[in-house]
Amino acid sequence: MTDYLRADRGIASWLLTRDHKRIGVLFLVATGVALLVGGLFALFMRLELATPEATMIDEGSYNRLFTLHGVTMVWLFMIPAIPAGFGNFLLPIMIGAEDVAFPKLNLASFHVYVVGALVTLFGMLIGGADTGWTFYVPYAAGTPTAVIPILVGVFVLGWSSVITGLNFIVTVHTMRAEGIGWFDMPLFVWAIYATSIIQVLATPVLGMSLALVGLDAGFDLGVFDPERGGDPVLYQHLFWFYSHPAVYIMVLPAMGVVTETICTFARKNPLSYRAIAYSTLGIAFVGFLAWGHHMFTAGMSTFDAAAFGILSMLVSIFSAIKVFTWVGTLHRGAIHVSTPLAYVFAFLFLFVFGGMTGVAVATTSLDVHWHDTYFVVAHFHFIMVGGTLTAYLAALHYWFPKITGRRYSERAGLVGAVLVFVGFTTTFVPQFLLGNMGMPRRYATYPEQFAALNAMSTVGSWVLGLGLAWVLGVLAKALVAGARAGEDPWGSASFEWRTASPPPKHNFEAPPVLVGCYDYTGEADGEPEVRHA
Amino acid sequence: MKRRLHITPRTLWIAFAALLVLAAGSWASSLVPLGALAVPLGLGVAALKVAIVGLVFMDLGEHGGGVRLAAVVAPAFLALMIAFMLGDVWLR
Amino acid sequence: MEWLRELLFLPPGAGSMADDLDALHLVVIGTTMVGAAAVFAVALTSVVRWRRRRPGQRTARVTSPKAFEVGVALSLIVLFVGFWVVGYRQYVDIRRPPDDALTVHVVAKQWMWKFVGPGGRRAQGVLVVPRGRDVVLRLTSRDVIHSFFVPAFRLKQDVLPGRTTTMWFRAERAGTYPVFCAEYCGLDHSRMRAFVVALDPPAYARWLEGERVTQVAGLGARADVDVEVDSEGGEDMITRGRALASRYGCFACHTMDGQAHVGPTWRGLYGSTVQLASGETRVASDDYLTESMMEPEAQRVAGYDTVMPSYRGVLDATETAAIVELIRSLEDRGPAPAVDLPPTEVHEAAPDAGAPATRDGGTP
Amino acid sequence: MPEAATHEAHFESLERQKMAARLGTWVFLASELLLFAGLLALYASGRASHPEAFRYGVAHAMVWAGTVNTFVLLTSSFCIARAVHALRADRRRLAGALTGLTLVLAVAFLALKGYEYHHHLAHGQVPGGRSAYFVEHAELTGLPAFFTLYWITTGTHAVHVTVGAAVLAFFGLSIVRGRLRAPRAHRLEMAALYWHLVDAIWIFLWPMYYLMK
Ligand code: HEA
Ligand code: HEA
Ligand code: HEC
Ligand code: CUA
Ligand SMILES: [Cu+2]
Repeated sequence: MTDYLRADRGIASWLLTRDHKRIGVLFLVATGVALLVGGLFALFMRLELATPEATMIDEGSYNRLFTLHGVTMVWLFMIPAIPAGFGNFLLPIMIGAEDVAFPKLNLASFHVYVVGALVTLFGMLIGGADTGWTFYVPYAAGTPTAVIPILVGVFVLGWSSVITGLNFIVTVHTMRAEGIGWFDMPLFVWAIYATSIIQVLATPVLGMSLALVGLDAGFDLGVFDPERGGDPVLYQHLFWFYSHPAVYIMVLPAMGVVTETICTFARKNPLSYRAIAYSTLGIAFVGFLAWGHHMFTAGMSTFDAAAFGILSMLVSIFSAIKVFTWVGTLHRGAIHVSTPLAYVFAFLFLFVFGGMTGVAVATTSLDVHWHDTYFVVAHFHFIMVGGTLTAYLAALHYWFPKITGRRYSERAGLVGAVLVFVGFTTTFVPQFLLGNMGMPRRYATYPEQFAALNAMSTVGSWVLGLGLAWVLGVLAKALVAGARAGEDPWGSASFEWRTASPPPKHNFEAPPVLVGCYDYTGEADGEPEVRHA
Repeated sequence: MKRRLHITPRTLWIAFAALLVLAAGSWASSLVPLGALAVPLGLGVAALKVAIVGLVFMDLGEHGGGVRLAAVVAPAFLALMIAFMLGDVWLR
Repeated sequence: MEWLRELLFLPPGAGSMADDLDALHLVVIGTTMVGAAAVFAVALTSVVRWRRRRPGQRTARVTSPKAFEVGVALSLIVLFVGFWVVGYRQYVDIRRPPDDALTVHVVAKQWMWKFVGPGGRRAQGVLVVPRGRDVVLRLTSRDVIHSFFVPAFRLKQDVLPGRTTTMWFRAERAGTYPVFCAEYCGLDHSRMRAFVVALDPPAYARWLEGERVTQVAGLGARADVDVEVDSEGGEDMITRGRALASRYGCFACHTMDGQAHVGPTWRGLYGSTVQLASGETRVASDDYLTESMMEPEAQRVAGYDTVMPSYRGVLDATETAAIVELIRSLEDRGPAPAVDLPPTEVHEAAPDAGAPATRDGGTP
Repeated sequence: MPEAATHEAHFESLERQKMAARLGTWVFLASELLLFAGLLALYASGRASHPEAFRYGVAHAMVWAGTVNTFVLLTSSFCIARAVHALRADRRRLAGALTGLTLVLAVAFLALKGYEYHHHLAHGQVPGGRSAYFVEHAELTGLPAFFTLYWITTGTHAVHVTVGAAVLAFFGLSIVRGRLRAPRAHRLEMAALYWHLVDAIWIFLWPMYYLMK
């Protein structure tokens, strides 16, 4: 049987495919382009911030840049990248299914994504919006820029996200191969499952909030206009009701990648399967109740501040449990450091730091100083770039042989990992300090005293950009000239490695035996040796 | 494996009648000034009606964990959203 | 403490809350650093200790004891909830202004800050306050959301259209401190800056008497901020308030002599407890009065009808401030002095009085 | 040791498809409910800060129209539930007729709602609060918010009614033409579930906008 890449030919066989693997690849390519575009926006922003005054880029353009950067990175890249890209490719294989539950819907979700992306792009081309990715009213309702097409674009992208999530939920519930119970699945599936729950329940709220902003902006309905009985703070509640859970849409899949990578390269079962599975669900559900921590200085009631403060602390515990479980998994393992694992180590450090600074800003009184300063910018880039982007790169390397059937150069891959890590820390560590000094975010110009740290950050962003370009080069070269990868180049026990690389069109040639995805004890059917750490 | 149906056409009729009675009651009660009672009464009866629609018309009792989870979690999050927003508006 | 601040690039603390907040800051960030470093260190040592020795090497199945998992989770809960307890208490202090503070009305609009201080002294781009005295800001916006941020005090408060928010501080040291707008508000958001000038009591008194702050604080040469002090200054807020109230027809329904008319009297209203139609009670604070003018229906006084129109969009913030000042002057204690002087305790003849230099806000 | 899983085409089975379709629909309904969540929460918050204006708005609603529409939707919900049972028992004529009745009721709902909208427009009760009506009621600062929310919420609901009716019309035709029979009754069931959700949301909108004075 031929593999899924060669099974059919022609552009149409890709764009109209119902094969979850091809749809996954389509999403990976599309989101990769989005990363490139969003990254270029970032590099221009950093260029402008190299000096205190507006030199190369004026204020108006800068304000558009950070808006488009945020919108592109969040909705075009990060939210679909791991779930709709890797999730689509791997989830059915990992549960021994032939495809997702609704293959046509799956394709529709990609088409909807493309439509949303095109509308957003159209908005960018006719001038872009300058509201920030948060679209706060009343500013967003009155901005002279092209906010409406961007709102419509994001609205459409949201539906793509809902459809993907719905499909995955149903797939996990109804398509598991016989013998794969809930606690026999690879943990990546749990991560995608929990992510899907958030996507399905939170995204519609975003859709409605953006629609309301659009009505305010386009038809002067004044839903949030205080003169007409509206209240702009209520918009913030609605927006963050989506956008806080959305940060877990961005990080849970990354956590799934980390679990898989660590287990494979340490050749070890996770220290506690259930701790990871349950904390994943815990994040998904409790994560819905922390949104108000973005509003501590917005004039919210002290009662809500107290509630959201403590709920943020509680949701953090789940992440910490995961971190300890990962580190514990290394214990008594047989660790081999390769590029994916190197990225995962970077993840561990940067995510813990970024997450703990999340706990710091969730400490109500401290956020009064940090809110809307570069400290927050550093916090979320530590998690989203240091955490999720790093895990995304780990995934790219880890599953590259499975998806393409080829191997990349290990040495060149490690060089890329080091470049990215160095570039990242040089870019974002200074931003914590800028935040402490009191530099507000979304500033096109700034007073002299912030100059040195900003210059450093700009230099760092070039190194980071270089690192990512290097990675792109390494993978591109491997794609055309890489050595053939066997079925299981890493010696992993997980299910996706039990079929050919690239997998055949229907995932498995012969009915496979799918049992023990983390079983690295001696013989597969010998009595496993159980010990306590 | 055939699913057993507990809901019969008769059950549907009974539920329908109950809905009509409740709706008529809601409407009648709105004719008298209720003061502070209007809100809890209006929403309470509505919740009761939705429960009937969910359990009988939508056959909720028959389904597996996934369906029930969806049916419970969404209203729960809606309620929490409203609670926290009121916790802001009332107490700020 | 000071060197730790330097290490973290925190500006010297000048506000009443800064020291407490920075102490918690250090604990939390210290924990963060130690935690992240520890996790990373354990991971790295594992790589060495448990490195793969043979290609086909297998491992034993290891699971964690339940007690260990529960223990870790519990101790983290204790740690995080500890942060929350301390942080939330400080937060409440930040949000609850003390009584008897000096009130300054702040109006934000794209892209400038305006201040109306005691005695109606108006200024743009510079907020002059006495050192050592509690100051309450009542902030409102004319257009979009802004945020009043003073890094040296570690404080910030969003400024909303159609609503008055409050924030308070006490400048502990005389000096000039930058103010930034921290909520994105459009094109010149990054240039919406100002200064808080905290003056020693004698200098503050001179300012009140009409001396220009540029002279008192030596701000003349600052180019990066639009400092403009309203020269007419000193207009009596109460007189202005009375003129406005009659111009806007308030006296058609309200009296100043204690008699109820279509609406309640203003005499003795300020600071009294008002019984609302909803059954609740409210203390007639500045906030309450402002809201009564902007949204009369939101808190209707028991025994009166909903006839009072809303004055939102009619009265601007300085006018509102003037009327509030008028009503305040009708408080039981009799008319308050137009100008509250700060307590004039003489401090160790601060060498930097008037023209202080701070790391990020000093005079160039 | 768990039994070895084998790769079979068992998920092809109709039973599994039914389960998938049913779960998928319910998850979708959950999603739809949260689409309305923001509007419901805005209503709650708006009513909390402008109780008088909101009560004034409710007191001046067209109660009879809302009430009739409530009964219309309740009846339609019953009809479609009964239709599903009929189709399961392969009583296609009955199922087709009941689906048709549901459609008629849906159109009646929309027509009445349209009449009501027309009435509001004629009285200046427009979304956005820019009309003489709101100048007359200037002392009720929350009134524009009330009417804007009313229009957006009931409008969104009406869009859902329309979509639901279109889906039902499609299945109704299939039944009449004999293409949808008992073994695939779950398809009609899915459309009916959606219709019940539309009904359930109205059950809440009715007291919110017509009764709770
Ligand atoms: C993937 C994205 C992501 C993730 C996962 C998180 C995770 C968290 N975030 Fe973050 N956040 C953002 C993205 C993210 N955030 C973004 C984009 C913004 C800005 C939005 C905007 O305004 O534009 C933001 C802003 C933001 C704010 C608002 C700041 C402000 O504007 O003033 C707050 C406040 O509480 C916060 C808190 C948290 C918390 C408590 C977590 C927790 O979930 C973190 C939990 C993790 C850990 C706690 C680490 C593990 C801990 C350990 C292993 C323990 C270590 C051991 C010891 C200490 C002994 N975040
Ligand atoms: C997923 C989210 C994400 C990611 C990955 C990034 C990545 C980066 N961000 Fe972004 N950022 C946000 C989300 C993200 N950001 C958000 C939400 C905001 C808030 C916006 C707002 O205020 O509204 C923000 C704001 C923000 C600011 C603050 C602007 C301001 O407040 O004024 C800055 C400033 O330095 C910045 C910088 C950067 C930099 C240097 C990167 C770098 O990491 C970028 C590096 C990437 C490249 C240089 C591209 C190179 C890529 C390739 C060569 C292709 C490789 C492809 C493959 C391997 C397939 N970002
Ligand atoms: C048409 C009559 C009318 C006019 C004009 C009017 N008010 Fe009122 N006002 C009332 C009534 C009646 C109440 C009490 C009911 C309520 O709170 O809404 C009231 C209440 C108040 C209160 C709260 C008093 C309390 O006891 O708590 C304030 C403050 C106030 N008005 C200020 C003003 C100001 C300032 C103006 C003019 C700019 C003004 N009013 C014009 C009728 C009026
Ligand atoms: Cu004003 Cu930003
Ligand atoms: Cu958050």
